[in-house]
Amino acid sequence: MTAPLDQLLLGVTVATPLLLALPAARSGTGGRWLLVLAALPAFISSLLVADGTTLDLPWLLLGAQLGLDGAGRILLFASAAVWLAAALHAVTGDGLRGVGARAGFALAMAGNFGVVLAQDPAGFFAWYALMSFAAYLLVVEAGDAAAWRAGRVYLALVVLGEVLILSGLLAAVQAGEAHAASAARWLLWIGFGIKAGLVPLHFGLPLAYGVAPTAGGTALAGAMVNAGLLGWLRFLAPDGAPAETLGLAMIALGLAGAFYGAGVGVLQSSAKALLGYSSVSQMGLLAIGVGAGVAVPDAWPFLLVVVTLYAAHHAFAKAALFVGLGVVERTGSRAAWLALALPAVALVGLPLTSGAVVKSALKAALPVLPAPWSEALALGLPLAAVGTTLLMARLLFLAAPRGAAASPAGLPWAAYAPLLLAVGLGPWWIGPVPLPPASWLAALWPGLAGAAIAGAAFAAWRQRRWRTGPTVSPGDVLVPLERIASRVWRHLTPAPESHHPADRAPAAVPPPARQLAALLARGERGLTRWESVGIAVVLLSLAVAAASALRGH
Amino acid sequence: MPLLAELPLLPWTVTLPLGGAALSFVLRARAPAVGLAAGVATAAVGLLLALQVATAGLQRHAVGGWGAPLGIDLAADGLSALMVAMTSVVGLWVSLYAGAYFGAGNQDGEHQRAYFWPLWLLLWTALNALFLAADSFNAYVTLELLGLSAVALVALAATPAALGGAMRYLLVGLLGSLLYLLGVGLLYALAGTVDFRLLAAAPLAGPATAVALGVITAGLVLKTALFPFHFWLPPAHASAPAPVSAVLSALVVKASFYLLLRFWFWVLPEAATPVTLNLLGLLGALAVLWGGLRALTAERLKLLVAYSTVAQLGYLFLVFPLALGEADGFTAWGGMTLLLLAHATAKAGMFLSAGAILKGAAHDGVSGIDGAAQAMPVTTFAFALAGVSLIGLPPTGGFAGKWLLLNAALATGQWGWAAVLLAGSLLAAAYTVRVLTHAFTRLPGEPPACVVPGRLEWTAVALAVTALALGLAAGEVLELLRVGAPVVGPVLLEQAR
Amino acid sequence: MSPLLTYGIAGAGLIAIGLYALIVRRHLLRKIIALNVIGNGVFLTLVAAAPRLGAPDPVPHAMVLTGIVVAVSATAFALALAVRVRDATGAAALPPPDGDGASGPGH
Amino acid sequence: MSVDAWLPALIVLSSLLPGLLIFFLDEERHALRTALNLAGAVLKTGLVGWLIWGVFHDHAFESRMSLVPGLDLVLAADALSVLFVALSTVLWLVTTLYAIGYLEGSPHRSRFFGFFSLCVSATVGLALAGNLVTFLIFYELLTLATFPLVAHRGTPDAMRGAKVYLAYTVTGGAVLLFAVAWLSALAGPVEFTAGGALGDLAQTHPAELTAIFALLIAGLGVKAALVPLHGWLPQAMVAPAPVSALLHAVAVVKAGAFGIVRVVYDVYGVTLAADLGVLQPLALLAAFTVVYGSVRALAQDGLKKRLAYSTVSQVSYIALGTAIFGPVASIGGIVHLVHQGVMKITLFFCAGNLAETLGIHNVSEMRGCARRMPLTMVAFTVGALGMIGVPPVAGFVTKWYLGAGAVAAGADWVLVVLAMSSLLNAAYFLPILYAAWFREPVGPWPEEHPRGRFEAPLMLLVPALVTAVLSVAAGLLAAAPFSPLDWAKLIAEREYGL
Amino acid sequence: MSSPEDNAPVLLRGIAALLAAALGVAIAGALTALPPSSGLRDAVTGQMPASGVAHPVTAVLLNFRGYDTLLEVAVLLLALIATWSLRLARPPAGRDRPGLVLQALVRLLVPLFIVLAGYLLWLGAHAPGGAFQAGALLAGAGVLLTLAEGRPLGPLAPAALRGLAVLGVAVFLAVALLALGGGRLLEYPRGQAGLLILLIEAASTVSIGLALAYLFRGDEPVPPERRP
Repeated sequence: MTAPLDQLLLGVTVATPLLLALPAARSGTGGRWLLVLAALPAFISSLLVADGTTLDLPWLLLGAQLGLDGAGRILLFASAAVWLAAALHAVTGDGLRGVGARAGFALAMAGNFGVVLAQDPAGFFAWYALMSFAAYLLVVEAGDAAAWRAGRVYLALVVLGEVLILSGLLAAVQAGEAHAASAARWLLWIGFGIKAGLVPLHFGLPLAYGVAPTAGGTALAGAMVNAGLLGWLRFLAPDGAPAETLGLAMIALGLAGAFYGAGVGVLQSSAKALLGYSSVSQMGLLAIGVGAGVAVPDAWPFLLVVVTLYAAHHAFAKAALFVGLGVVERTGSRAAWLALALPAVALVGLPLTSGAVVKSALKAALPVLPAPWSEALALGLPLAAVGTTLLMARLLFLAAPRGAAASPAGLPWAAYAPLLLAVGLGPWWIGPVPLPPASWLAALWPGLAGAAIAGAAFAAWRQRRWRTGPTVSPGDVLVPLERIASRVWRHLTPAPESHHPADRAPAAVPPPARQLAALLARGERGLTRWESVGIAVVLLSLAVAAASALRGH
Repeated sequence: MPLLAELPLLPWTVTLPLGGAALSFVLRARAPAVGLAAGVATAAVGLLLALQVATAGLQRHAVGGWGAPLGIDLAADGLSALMVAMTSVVGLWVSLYAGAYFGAGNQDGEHQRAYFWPLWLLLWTALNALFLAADSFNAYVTLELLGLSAVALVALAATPAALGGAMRYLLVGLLGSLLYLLGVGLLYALAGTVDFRLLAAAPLAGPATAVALGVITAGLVLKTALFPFHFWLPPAHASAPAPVSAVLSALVVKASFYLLLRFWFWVLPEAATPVTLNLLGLLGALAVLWGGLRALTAERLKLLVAYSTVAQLGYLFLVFPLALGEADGFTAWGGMTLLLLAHATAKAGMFLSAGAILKGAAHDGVSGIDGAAQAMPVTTFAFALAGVSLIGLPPTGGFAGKWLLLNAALATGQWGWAAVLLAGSLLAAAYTVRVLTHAFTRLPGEPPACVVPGRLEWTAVALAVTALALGLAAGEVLELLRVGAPVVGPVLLEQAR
Repeated sequence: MSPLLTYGIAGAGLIAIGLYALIVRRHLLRKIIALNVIGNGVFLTLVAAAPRLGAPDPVPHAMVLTGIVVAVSATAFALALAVRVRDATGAAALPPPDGDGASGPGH
Repeated sequence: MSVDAWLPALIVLSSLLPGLLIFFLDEERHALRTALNLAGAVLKTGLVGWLIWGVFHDHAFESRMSLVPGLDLVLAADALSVLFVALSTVLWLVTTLYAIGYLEGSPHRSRFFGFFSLCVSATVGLALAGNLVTFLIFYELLTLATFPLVAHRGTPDAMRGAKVYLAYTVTGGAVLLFAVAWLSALAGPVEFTAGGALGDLAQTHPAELTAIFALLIAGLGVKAALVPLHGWLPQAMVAPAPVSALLHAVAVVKAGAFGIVRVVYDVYGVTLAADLGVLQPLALLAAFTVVYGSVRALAQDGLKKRLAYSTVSQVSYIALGTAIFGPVASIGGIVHLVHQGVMKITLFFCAGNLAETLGIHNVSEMRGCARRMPLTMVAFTVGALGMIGVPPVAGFVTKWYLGAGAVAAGADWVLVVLAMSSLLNAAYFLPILYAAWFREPVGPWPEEHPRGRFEAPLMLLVPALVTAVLSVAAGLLAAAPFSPLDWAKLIAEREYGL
Repeated sequence: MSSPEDNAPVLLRGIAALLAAALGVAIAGALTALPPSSGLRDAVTGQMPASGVAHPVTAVLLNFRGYDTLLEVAVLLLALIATWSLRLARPPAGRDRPGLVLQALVRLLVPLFIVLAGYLLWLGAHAPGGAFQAGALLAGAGVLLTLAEGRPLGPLAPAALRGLAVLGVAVFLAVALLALGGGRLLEYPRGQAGLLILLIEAASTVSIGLALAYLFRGDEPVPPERRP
């Protein structure tokens, strides 16, 4: 059922960004058009390629296979769109100025598409690694101290993640062994969790988002986060083995992430870092969905769809927010700022937004969970939504344009507008999910509550009740960790060493050797006395004679 | 090859060098030319003889036509053929070397040149005569001829050290041969013959036999410089002129060892007891360790090489416990022989290269050869290659020999000797490297120019390469060795499963 | 006790005496003399050991004659060498054997 | 096919003879020497190509020559030897090019290239060795041929390094000799045979066999730099860059590892080894070495020293894979013979280029050097990522099979080892890349440096790039026919009789 | 010339004495235990007619075991060469002219010695005597001359001197090799044994006498300009 044309498209999808990486990097800022071009095939194939199309590349790596399935199509569509938008936005003059950044952008794009399409573990891992390492170039694009720090942290997390994932995959490919299978899942959960902002390994996200210029940040926040999620979907799928503990653990940490991200995010002073924290909390919600599917295998198929859609929704919303932020920063236009509200409410999940649809779907799936959990979640999700509302409010507050900036060259809305459109049309393309009035209320109150709290806070601020709120530096838990790490590092790594031979004088003959020589010489003197030798001669002749004479008898 | 079988090579191997000696003594001005010619001829005949034995089996020549016991016979079995071949090869290269070594011009050089050739050819005569002697008393005469010529050659260096070494060497040699003669006399009184073959056939027993074996062993071991009787060897070998040192270490000490083998393995094998065999083996082991350690710590290059000879001779004595007692003694026997031949060629090469290096060196200390690898790469290469064979690294003859000895030791469960073999290898490696590190040390400034004639370099290389080739031709050597061998058995033992 | 045996025992005695002197005495001349004593002892033993039935066996006599000539030659050379050593080292005794320690232009 | 009986010998001779000829060339005969070198290398490559084809079609290549009755010098070609031969041949060709460029105008080139060729001949010889004794012979030859290369510079440092090197290797050689002799005394001449050559000996002499195995591994472990026998490797760093490259990638270290593979698979047979219970200790030792080497590498500032310790760790992957019972792990170990070779040689080439062009010897001096020498650093980056195990570079394939095999064999702890080593690799390689690519240079580069133009001279640059490409290709096309991985699978099949 | 430090420590001397004595006793014991035998006497007497001489010892020395004697002559030659190679310092030549008595004695004795030597040589064929005894006598004459005039022979060219020294070996070797041409080394042709032996002995006598005489003198006479 796989048409050659579809297969070709799949191949082109990943090949284009790879091949365009070098030209895009070398050919100046004009190369950013090539990046737009690079994302197109993915977009097209996400629309055209038939389900179940597979492209076998038996000679590649360990025998690679690319393919497109339902979940893959949705995520490919979302990622392709986000990458496209990011590239377009860059074209309008914001970001991707450096050679490295452009190369990284293209390669990360290729990796991202590859991850979505890869159907074999080794291939998946390879694409995943390509994406992660290439993204480093986007993180450090700014090139200032903060960027380098973020880059270092990001890289450390990437390596850690890669190692965990590789170990997990290796354990997983030997699915025959039960002991391996369960170990594999835990490893994979954490490994992919690092990219999916799993608390407490989440601090890479806010840090990276905070320093990455708009285009790169958009790609990170909108597209690449989902790679982690996809990892979960691909490798944690129930296979008969009981995995309830894991599932519940995922739910627990997911919930924690949802609140933690909101809580710490509110205390951020940088809008982009705040977006990072919102991603942490959103991915927490997604983790809850996946966890539920892992814990209750029967619910998996439905949850798979829900989670995938949620991820797509989140991708668009986040991307829109990021790009919007960029636009507001550069143009200082109030319209752009107001427009931010749309993706914001979508994230909150007010009715008539994609958010509402996916969230209600998620809620609908949760009762399958065992006793305490379903209730806890029934209570927890709305509260999380409140947190989200606060986050978004704080975001709008931080993003509010202070005075007009220089109007930029190019068309600043080129990427922003389509994204807004996509977010707005979200509910319709996701599919008209009937929202009973009850759930209207359920969908509404967290937003209202949050808005109320936010309004109160804002009012207090206006009346100079308090100037600046308490803030947490992006990457909260990281700070102590970093201190420890740097100490260990200093301990392990050497002080620069000079290689002048003069510094290391050649070792003289060790005294032991001298002593040995003296000892031997003394012995030799004794041995070489004529007397001793003569006596020895006589002795020997007598000994031999005696021995053979005795034998004679 | 019927023709080859007919040739009376045995007498010629003895008479050619003797005539050469006389001639080179008379025609002093032409001594080098005459000597070299005689040397080449002798070497050729010697190698032909080996070929003859290999193809036609045992050779025997009744001098005067009387035949034993009344007359004296010359005889060649595998072992003696190999010994003569060894003498021929070493002798040939040493002759070529010596032709260029004893410089004309200064008076000492002239003098040495004039006397080296007759003495060296007499030594060669003695060696061939001894290896081919089928008659124990005749062997005594050759032993004396050998000892005196060797001493005279050492004294040729004329330095106080050399003269002292020569004197010591002479006294030891005379004592040794007198003890040997006493033993021969006793055996004659018992058996009424001095012919090795007839002695072996005769029923020898009783105290006279015991005493005879005792004094013969003591005398020959003394001449072979087995630990602790080695005290005369290092000073003599280290202070002699380089070609002489080469001959002494390579050949002369082997002669008395060869006689020792004749008596223990052919004449009186039944007189051997586990005690005596292990005693000899033990002394050999001590020699290996002691000589190695001394070489490791020696200050002078040639003294280092001389002590390495002491160590290498020790290996040979392992043949007594490993071969004489055993049912299948041939493995150890072959190993010993290969080691003996390999040491002869390698050690000769080592002494020749050392002599060549020291000719240009500031002093004769080991550190005196710093930078030699730059100035004389070829010679350094020769020294290194010889060292490799002494260490016993493959594919040299030293390796083949050690391998067989090791195999014999392990297969017969005599672990101690195996350990000794390895320890000896490590020590040899250590002192070889000690020299090479100095040779490779780069001197500041321009690399010194090579000061010695090329012949000094190439002859050394040739000998070292021979030692290497020996490892590849080990099969042929062992085949030849089987001719009239006193022990039987497969080449390689296998422990009974 | 046949006369031959007395010769033999005398020979054995000479050998013992010579050995003792060779071991104990340090002067080169004495060592050389000691060697000659040993040699004579050996020759005596040979002749005595040879035949013990009827007329003498000429072979040992011939051997001893050869041995004597060899001994004469060796002694002559040994004496010359001893003189040379004395001239070179100033003492008619064996110099200590371990001439170790780098010295002078080599070879 | 009578040529089959000659091919292995010819392959050895194709580098031996040029080597011997080169010894006797004057320093000035540059062109002739180069011609000889390259002719030998190319000829050998051709012959090896033929060999591969033949072995794949189950030809029996065997050259046999009797040293001593019952002691034969056997050169034979099986899948495993072909793998190693191909590796050393290709890398020799590249390294020769590199060395020609590297030693331009330096003294004693004839000596150098002579021993260089001998070194390769010895490597190829022990790769083709058909029995234990032949292996031993070439193993020792290798020791001898490399000593002058390490000592080449003749400086006190070099001499000390060479001394240490020889002290270790000769001792190891002696132990090996002892073990081999003992084994031969037990079992007679030991011919390498897939699945083991000892037959029923295990029933009669289990204790001896265990002891011999320990001795064999000890002897081989010296060259394979198994902790605690690794001390010589960092010392030998004083050698010129091409030598280090060859030592680490192909010749010495690899010879030891290859020997371990041979002993486990073709002497004892992996099943027998497992029954004797000797594999587990070996695996533990190798694992410890892997981690230890990485930790020590972290503490080195000298670039070559860091690379040396990384070799210590990387080479033990081979022993590790060999010591895990099961085809998958074996594939991982065997294929790493090749992968580590190409990756590590790339790194050393680059280190040499940096030292030659910019005079950089220490990690701490590498800031911004990538801007100065981008191509070199690209190659270096590829090698480094490969060492970390980042796909699609070859190292990833190794780790994949090692881990999978370990899990399959129920040795999950190996996964932990792999994880730790990967983390450590990243810890000591990524900072280098970071500094090289993203940091500003500390000072101006030595423009007056004789070769300081833009990049390293082509003769030095091209080999590095070639090997870099090879290491990517080896990973990227791992599943393609005739890839190292494919070949390793073939070997494993034959060893396990699958 | 015996000085206190001429002896080894007492302990060593004791041990040495003990062991030497033990060895002597062992040898004596071995001799007493020898079984009776007639050695090779009968073989020699059986072959005497073919030996070409009448005296058994001479027969053994120069025929049956002539090869030993060849080497032995070589040893003597070697001793001469070796001694010369040492380049001994000349004994102080400044001695005053020998007294009249000595001169007369020399004039009287030297010719007599030479005649006696010839007689001994001829006698050797059938009675104790022969080349060595004759040579010894010649050497005695040489010694006398040395004492009287500082050198055994008159102004003889060094080369000629060396020629005479090797004469014995040369002739012996020549005969041996001629025989080898016919059959075996030193296998005298039928009937000519006596003559050849005499020839050999004559040549050897000269060489032996010269060798012994010059061994007594110590150094090699060399033309004054080569003197160190």
